[in-house]
Amino acid sequence: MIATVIPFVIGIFCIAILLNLYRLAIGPDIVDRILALDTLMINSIALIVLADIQMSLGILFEAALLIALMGFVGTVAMTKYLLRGDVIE
Amino acid sequence: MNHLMILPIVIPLVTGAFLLLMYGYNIGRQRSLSVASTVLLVVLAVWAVLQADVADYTLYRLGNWQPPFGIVLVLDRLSAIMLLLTALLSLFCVLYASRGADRAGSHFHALLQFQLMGINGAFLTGDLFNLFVFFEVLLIASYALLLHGGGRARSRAGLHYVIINLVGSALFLLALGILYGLTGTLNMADLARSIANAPAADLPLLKAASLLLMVVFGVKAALLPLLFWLPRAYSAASAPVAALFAIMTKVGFYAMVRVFLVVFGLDQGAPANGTVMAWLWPMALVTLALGGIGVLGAASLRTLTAYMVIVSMGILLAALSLNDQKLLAASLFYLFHTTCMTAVFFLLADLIGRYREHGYDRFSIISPLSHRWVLGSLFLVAAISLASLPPFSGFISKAWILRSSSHLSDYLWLWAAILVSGLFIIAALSRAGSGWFWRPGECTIKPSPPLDSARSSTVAVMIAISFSLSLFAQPIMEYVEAAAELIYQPSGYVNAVLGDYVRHSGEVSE
Amino acid sequence: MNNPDMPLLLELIVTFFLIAGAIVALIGSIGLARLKDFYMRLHGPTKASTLGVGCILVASLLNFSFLKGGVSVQEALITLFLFVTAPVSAHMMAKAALHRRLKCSSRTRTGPPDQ
Amino acid sequence: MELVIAITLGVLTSTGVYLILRARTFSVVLGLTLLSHGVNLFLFTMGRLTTGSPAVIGLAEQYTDPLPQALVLTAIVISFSMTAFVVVLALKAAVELRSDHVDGEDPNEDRQ
Amino acid sequence: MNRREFWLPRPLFSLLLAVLWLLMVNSFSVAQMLLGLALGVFIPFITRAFWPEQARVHFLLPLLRYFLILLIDIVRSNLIVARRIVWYTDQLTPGFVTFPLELDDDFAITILASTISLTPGTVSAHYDSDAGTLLIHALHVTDEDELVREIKERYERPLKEIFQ
Amino acid sequence: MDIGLLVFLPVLGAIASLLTRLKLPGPDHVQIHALVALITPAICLLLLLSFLPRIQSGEAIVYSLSWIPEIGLTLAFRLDGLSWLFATLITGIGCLIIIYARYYFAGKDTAGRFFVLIQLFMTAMLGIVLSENLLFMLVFWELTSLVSFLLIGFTWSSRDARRGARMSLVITGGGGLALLGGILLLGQIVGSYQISDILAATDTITSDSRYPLTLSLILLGAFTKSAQAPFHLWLPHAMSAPTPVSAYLHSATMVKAGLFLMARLHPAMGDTELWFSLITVTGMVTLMVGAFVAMFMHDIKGLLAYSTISHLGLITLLIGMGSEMAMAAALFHLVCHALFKAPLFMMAGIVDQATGSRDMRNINGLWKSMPALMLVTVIPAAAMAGLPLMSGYLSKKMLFSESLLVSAPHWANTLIPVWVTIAGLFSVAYSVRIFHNVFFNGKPVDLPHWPPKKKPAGMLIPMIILALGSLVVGLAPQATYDAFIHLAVMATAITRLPLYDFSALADARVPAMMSVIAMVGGLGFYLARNPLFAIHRQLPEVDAKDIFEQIMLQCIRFSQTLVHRLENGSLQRYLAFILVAAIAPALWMLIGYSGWRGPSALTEADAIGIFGAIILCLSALGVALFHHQRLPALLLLSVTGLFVTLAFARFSAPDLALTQLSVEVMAVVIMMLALSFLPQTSPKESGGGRVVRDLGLAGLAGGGVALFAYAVLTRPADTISGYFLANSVPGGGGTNVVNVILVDFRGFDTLGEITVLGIAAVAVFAFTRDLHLKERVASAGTAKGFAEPHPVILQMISRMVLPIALLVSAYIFLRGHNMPGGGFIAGLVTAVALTLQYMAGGLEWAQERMLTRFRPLIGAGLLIATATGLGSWFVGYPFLTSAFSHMDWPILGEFELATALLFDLGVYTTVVAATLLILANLGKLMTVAGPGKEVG
Ligand code: NA
Ligand code: NA
Repeated sequence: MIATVIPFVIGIFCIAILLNLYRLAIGPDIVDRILALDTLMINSIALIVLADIQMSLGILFEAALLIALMGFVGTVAMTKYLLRGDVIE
Repeated sequence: MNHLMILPIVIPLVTGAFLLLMYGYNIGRQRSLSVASTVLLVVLAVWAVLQADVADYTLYRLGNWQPPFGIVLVLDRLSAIMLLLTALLSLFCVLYASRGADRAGSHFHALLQFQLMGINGAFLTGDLFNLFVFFEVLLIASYALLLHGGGRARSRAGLHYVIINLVGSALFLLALGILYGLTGTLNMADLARSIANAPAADLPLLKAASLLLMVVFGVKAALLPLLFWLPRAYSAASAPVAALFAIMTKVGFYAMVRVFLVVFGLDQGAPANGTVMAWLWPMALVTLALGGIGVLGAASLRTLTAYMVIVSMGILLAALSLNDQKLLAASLFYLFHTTCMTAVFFLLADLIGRYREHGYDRFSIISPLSHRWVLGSLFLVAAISLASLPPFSGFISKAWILRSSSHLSDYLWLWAAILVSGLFIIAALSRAGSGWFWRPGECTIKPSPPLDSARSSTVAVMIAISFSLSLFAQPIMEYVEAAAELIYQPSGYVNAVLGDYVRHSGEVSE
Repeated sequence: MNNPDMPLLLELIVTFFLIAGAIVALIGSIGLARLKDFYMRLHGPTKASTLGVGCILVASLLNFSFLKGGVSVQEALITLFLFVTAPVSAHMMAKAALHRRLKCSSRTRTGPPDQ
Repeated sequence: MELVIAITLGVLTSTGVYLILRARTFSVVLGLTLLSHGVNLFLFTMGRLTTGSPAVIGLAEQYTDPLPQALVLTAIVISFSMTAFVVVLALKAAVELRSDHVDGEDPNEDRQ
Repeated sequence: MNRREFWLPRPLFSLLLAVLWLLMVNSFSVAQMLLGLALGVFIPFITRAFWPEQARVHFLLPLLRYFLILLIDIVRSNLIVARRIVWYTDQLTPGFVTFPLELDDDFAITILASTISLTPGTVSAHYDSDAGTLLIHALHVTDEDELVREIKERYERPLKEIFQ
Repeated sequence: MDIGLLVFLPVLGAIASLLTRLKLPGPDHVQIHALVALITPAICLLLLLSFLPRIQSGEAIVYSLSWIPEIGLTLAFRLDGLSWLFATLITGIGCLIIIYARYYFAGKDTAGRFFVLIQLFMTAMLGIVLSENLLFMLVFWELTSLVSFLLIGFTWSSRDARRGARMSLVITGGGGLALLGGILLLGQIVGSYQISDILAATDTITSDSRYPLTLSLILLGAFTKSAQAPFHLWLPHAMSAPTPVSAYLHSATMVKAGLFLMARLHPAMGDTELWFSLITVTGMVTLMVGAFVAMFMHDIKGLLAYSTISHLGLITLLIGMGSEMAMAAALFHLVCHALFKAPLFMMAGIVDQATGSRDMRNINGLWKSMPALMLVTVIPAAAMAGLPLMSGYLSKKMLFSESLLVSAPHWANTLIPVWVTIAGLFSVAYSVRIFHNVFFNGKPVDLPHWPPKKKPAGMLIPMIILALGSLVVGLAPQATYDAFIHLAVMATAITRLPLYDFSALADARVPAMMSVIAMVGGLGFYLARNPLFAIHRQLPEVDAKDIFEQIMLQCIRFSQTLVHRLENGSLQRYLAFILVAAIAPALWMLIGYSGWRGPSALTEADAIGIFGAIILCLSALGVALFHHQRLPALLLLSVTGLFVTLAFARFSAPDLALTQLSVEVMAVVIMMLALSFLPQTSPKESGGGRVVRDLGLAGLAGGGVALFAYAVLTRPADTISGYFLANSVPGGGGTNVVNVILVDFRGFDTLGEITVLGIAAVAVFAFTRDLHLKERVASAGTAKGFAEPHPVILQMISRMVLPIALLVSAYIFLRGHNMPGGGFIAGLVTAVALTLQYMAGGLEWAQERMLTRFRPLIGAGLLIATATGLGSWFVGYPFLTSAFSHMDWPILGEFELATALLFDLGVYTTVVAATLLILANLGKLMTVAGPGKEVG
């Protein structure tokens, strides 16, 4: 049952990611783009976990965890950049 | 297994790392450490030369893994001479830099040690990807050294140098990828074997990889049209760094010899290096020509020397591309000479520059000069050697190159290029010398600063080495001939490295 | 990967979480794409995507906890992490938006203090 | 699949090459990053592509070629170092030359 | 600070880390337990400088209850938001609401802000530490005071009880 | 050996002179200097005389000592008739010059330098004439060029001297290079550079296909040295040297080297059509040009210089004719010329010093004030004119008679006699002029010193000796010839020949008439000089130095423009070059290659794969498209990075996924840091053509990569990796093969890799240390109050994240050997977590709370990794040999200890430190820390 469901789930997430890319492309403001990227990161976590389930390996959590961490740090960096014109000060 | 063999790489690494660990050391301690390490390297290099004379190939299996699986270091005569050359050169550079140039920025000595690690590694490794890694080590170190001392000129030249070399590295990886994808191995010997037995359908792809490698090494070895970063970079670098860089172009040359003559040269019947040699020949000739022209038009001694580097690389690459054992031997001897002398001139330019009231090493500017006699004599002798006039090693090596090329079909081009560029060099140097040391009314600076005996004697000793090269040419020539002979027996290399290992297909466990 | 001896109930739960997660996340992204102004778009991802991915992670947790035996805690960790960080990301982005004086949609009742 | 991968690699390389030929350091940095992406993927691809068979002994019944992965890992690290370096250098150059053009203000200025 | 606070700034947190470790490595051998405990002690020790002030958590249970409520609200709010996003995009009347804080502990405020961001159609956009207010953006607001009251009731009070 | 002594004695002499100069500097020791300088030449002369008997017995003394057999270079000397004659001239006249110089330099402190150089020069010349090995000879050949460079530039303060010196060096040095080529070819043909072998191989040489090239190259060398037209330009400027130098250069040395070489090689290479035409024509031209220009020279030394040129041409012409008699005449005249040219120069020097001028239009009627000088000058002047009873007379006559004997080719046999007669006529004219014009011809015109200074009588001694010499030759030609010259001629002749019969010459009538014509014509010419000068003055004044300088400057300008056109400092162009160089050859070779599609079957594309590929391509294209807006481009770039990560994850490379991911974020953060000091947009500045070109290059590059990827992917894999999979657990003690490769099989790569990272960080530290940035991008139109530096909420969360992240990285680190992870990734996670603290709390804040010295940490990391490698020595294994053991201790349970873990610790440390060092130094650029203050 899971096996049959997963491709659809993955497909849905792909659509979600395309929507994110759409927002990333049109903006209009840079903050929108950052938001889009952040969302995209989160969605790709799902993607990677799903791939893991599909391949039934169970070795991609770390990747997912890192995406979460890195996505957060990246977003913070960019917003700080917008707020202060500098990331580390 | 002789552990001395890893030391030329480990010693500078440890020294550099230690210098970082002791980042608080005063400059004096840094210098003594750095000098100590380079002296050690010289000793090791001498050992290497002797060892390579005893045994054609000395192997060192890192991690005790049997080649081609682990990385293996291979010491043969060629790598031994390169080690020696590097060690000597670096020793002089360190000594010269220790007179104050190393204070111009941070961590000069650490960076220089890392650079040496990279260079030595590149000379010793028998693994193509490992060669890539060491290239990166020596490059990143050279970036830092090039920027040592700061200034706008260095930033600009450095930016170009770095970006161009990054592209070069990308190309290197591409070539590596192709080679691995088609042969499934990285060990040079194993590669040679696989390439020699490659199916006909794959051969063009492999040759394409070799052409990519030509560009990769050509960027380092100053091959036209890949060399335009060089003049500015070399003339922007601080003197000791530029002097050390004299060896960098030779690393590219060495890599070409190793890869094209051994890795791609195993199949003696129809070696895969035919294509690359065919392309290398005209490019090298044009390089040589451009170098000569550049020498004539140079505006400062450092630029002139930079173009001298190009000239020498043109000669070396042209000689290589003619793909002849005797010629290779001759060019190895020439390599030794030209590296020393170009280094000397980078140092000399600085030395003279500091005693000119203004204009540093610019030709166009007339300026009072103190210590005219000492500097003038140094310049004269060095110029004689650089212009490869007798009785210095330049004359011998050039004569040898011409002589050993004269039995080849299209030697006349090489001869014309070498001789004409030689004339240009004479013209340029005579202009420079007479302009600097013979200008009228050059009352020396009052009060004239005392001559820095350490700097000048460093230069003098290097010149003396060039002279002794010609005095004791015979044994050296015999050595390089033996080296060239080994290079032209790739099968010996392969057997020495791989022993009785034979790869049977489908080893990938399914 | 099709594990025969996985109890139907568990399989159902996993499947449910998968689908639910997918839908929620999709809605979040739709919001991101459709809503009028930045401040409104901000709502979509911060909640929906987080929850959606959370569901997927729970599904994976259940799945692997069964397959591997023992608790596969990494997913829990990720989920926790997401729920801790998502608000902060949103907070920071909102600050940036305010800082850059982004326009609110015409239907906004009360704009930010200095607009 | 091979074709898809090949095309992707081609696109990555092309965009990278196009960008390193731009006149501003930042674009060049972007280009170098894209190029290294392309090259790393290329090197990775040279081990042939398999799904669901990571080279972890005992995890799957068949294993992909681990060597290119190791190589790519090294390559990634190196290109990261290089990128970091070149970014800062570009910054330094832009500040000192008062222009972020790859050639600085006046490319042909004679200097000491 | 006394020796305990120096060597073991957060015993609870240390324990949490140790447990987390065991779960991660997914093995409960003694070696791993020791290792987990070691890390649990070591990490807070080296990072204590980053987290100097003691969080004054008094009741652990209320905190857990709070998080349970939060979880439910998140699910609920998502459904609401989802409906709005998908169907009533153009009837939405968003708005900014300034929320006067009664909390003073930064940690508590952080939790509150996060809560607000995770729950129905609200995002905490800016925390003005001088004025002690949170600027909240609501996706769909009809009555600001109602919203403020609800948040105070539902989240701020329990937090006050926990961090006081 | 004693021949070798001949060559190297003067070197010792030079050293001696140098020492004396250092010991006794200043003008007042010229006498001692001269004495010291005189010693070795005198000894050499005596040595030579002692050799005479053996030479006369027809013996060729050869002494050879191996130097560099590899290139056929031996220290070999040869003393036969020819070399004896030249050596004697060199040393003999050398002695006289030194005596002359003793007076000439009286009161000048440059004397010491002169004596050093002149002896070096003597060495060089002796080396040339005494070398048995042609390569060895070349050494001295170039040495003469160098020393003459120094001698001509002796009075370096004068511009003329400098230019003259440069010119002579470039011309003669260039000739030397050509000669090198010729000699090497000759050596190739013969198989040896020993003159004996070469002389024995005439037929091999002349029949070889390379003969023409060889001959031309060698002659190029000879002509440049012997100032044959058109290379004669440098010689007149040798006169800017002090007179003793000019005297020596013109009479006995330098210029004679070329003639010597021709004479020396004549038996081996002569006697061919080519030889004849090349040399005779050159000789004729030079003869005429020299003679003609000489007539119109007003400067005494100038006149003498051009006369030298013409005499050299004459000798060359004779050598070109190549018959035994012609050689005899050539050498005979060579001796004569040496004997009369030297004293004439000495005269010029005396006049110069006495009157302060060398212009014959001003110098007139010196006979009153300098009668002795006049008397001494009579003989050489007459000899140069070729008046009867004078040596010159005979040699001229010999020339005339030889010119009549020229049979083939047809053009020569009438032209040459006429030609030489006219030349003779000119030479008579200028000889008469130099004598009459200086010593008579009315009153002097405003000379600097008048009446002329008294010059010491000693200056006349060498002149007298030489004059007597040429008198003797003139009166007893047969004897002189038999005694000295015949042996030389024998050495240059192809066949043995009888003694030259001067009595026969005396009877020859046609030559006599020719010389009469020459004399009468010459006299007439001289009498009619003023109108001729008038005409000549109309002709434009040309200074060879200027011409030469112009040529040089043209070359330099050309080269500069060319270089600037190529190396124009445009990175874009350089990169384009490189790409073309990378693409073009492969393209050229692979045109029409059909083997792209390999044998193995294609796998069908799955949805996710295609989807990922599309997004990857889109984002990459987006970066290229939006690169003008930098921040958006950066966002798109991180999307690309993310999907590369996903690709790794998808295709069974979890380690790569983890690494790529962490690296990506760090890279983006760093770029963003940099971006905050750079313009936010790139101007659109590439022209359409440029864009098209770049698109073309990009397309080709991409296409190439795609094709190669496709080609490889469609071929079966056959790699060495099976070994790694097989030995990872038993040999490396880890199940994660990739990690085992990284820390064990190829740990050396990893060592290098972290070194690179470390160096990069240190480099960043080094060159940002003194960098301080004033202006940051001004974000316009922003609201106040929302942008506090360190938002509380961010800080609180980051603090919570830090310990968790550290735990995670510890976990990733420890599992690395067996599961995806490892030191590098763990390091990056730690670094990222700490970076978060930087961002949340600020650089200062974070610096206060953590270990702030990163450089030593980098060093430590590298040392740990290296030490791990070295550890294996102590158990006798090579560098980086790993050891591990699975332990199962009673209570603790099962766990593993591996040295690889220690190595990985080194990696971890280096990575954390390096990354933070870079970030911290980028971060400090704007902080109050400011420049100079070291961070990390
Ligand atoms: Na060089
Ligand atoms: Na006169």
